[in-house]
Amino acid sequence: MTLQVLYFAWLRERIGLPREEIETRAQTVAELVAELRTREPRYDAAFADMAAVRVALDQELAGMDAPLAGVREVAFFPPMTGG
Amino acid sequence: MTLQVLYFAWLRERIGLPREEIETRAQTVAELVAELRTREPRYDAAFADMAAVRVALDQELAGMDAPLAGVREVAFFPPMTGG
Amino acid sequence: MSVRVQREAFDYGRECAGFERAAAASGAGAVVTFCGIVRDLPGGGLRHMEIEHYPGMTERALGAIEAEARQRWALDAALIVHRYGSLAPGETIMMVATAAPHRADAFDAAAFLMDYLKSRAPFWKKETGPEGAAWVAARTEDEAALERWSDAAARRGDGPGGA
Amino acid sequence: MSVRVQREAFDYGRECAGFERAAAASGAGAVVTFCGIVRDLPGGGLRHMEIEHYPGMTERALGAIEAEARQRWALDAALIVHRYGSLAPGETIMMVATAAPHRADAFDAAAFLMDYLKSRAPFWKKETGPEGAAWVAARTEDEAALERWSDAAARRGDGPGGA
Repeated sequence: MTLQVLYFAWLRERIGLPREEIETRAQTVAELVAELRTREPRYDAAFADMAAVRVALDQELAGMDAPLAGVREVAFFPPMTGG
Repeated sequence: MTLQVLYFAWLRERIGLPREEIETRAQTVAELVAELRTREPRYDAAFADMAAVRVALDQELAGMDAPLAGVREVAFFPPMTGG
Repeated sequence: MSVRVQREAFDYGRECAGFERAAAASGAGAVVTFCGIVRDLPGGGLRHMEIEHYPGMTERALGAIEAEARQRWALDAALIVHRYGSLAPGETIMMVATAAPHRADAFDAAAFLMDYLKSRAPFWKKETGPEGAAWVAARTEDEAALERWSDAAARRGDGPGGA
Repeated sequence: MSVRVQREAFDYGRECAGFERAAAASGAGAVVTFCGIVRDLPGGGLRHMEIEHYPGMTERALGAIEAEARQRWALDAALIVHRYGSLAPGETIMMVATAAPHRADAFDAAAFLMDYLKSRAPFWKKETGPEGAAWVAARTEDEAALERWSDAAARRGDGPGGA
């Protein structure tokens, strides 16, 4: 499965890029995060505190245990601060 | 005691004038109202339903049992509808 | 902090612009404005609305309501403008504006100003339509709206929010 | 009903004016507007605030929040404008506006839009000051503010008020 993975705010800064294409067999967001953390220290650092990370699947907010089947775009970001 | 007595909205219309000077010995608003009602039918009609009448003494909202000592201006009007 | 009672029409957009610029200059982070507009009668045909007021008491009452709002909330600025005289359907009757560091204070203070102004400021409205003229009756909801500021006010003021 | 996400500055006063005129034409009796302004740092010296967003999701999220507000309250109109990019202290970040027959709906809907927009629309703020740049942390108050719309919302919506 090929995913477009996006990073925003300090997640983007820590990982060092705004988006990338990722080939994965992860079944859930949590599995994808675990896989990313094994890649390089910058990913491990970015996802060290998951209480401070939010995720959207195809531009809808989701939980960390949400399944990735059929998803094309995954975005990770800190809690939002609009307004 | 000489009072300036003001009427607003439908009280003004029923009584037929916006203000008048009244010489009275009434001790309270309620006594003043009772006195006015004995004057003429238009006063009696205007004050027939006291649940629909509000009073201000020297431009501050007051109760019907408020004393008139020291008061110069008494205003009668229906519930307010600002905004 | 400002209260105006006037016969003349005013420009709501221009008032909002001026209020926001002054609020920004004083360090506010949140501005709330409200305006009331003359609505047509349910069946249509409103010719005009006449707003009577009590000169002298009106300014005192609005000033006291505004002072109370400033005491309850941390406001950078507040404004009340209210018209009297004859207004056509669609005309702006009045407005309030509040500015505060955070949004909860600005929202609560504006709602408070409106609730008090509705039932405690000496204005009376008379509508003239196809069936003649009639005084607008006070709404029991408006009187009830005041109650939420009695003891719940402190809780809400300290409650959630922030601009 | 309108949502705009833009880099360019907008004129709050002019938006208020246009919104109110359209609301009056559609028979609204009450208009509430809110705007957020870039505040300086507590110690001063804010150089600029950078607002990052998630193009595509931002519009969807704001559209969904506005649709939810329209479902909960009897609104004649609603508007959300939100900027992104670099803003100076005192600049207007965003605004919401609501119009309804009565004031309680306009006030509640505007507060609801703000509460949801704060914590559910994908914007992130970064402040650059004398000590460098730092991401603005989410406020626990803002998350808590959402709760009041869960079951209390129905009560408040049917509660006191009326323009």
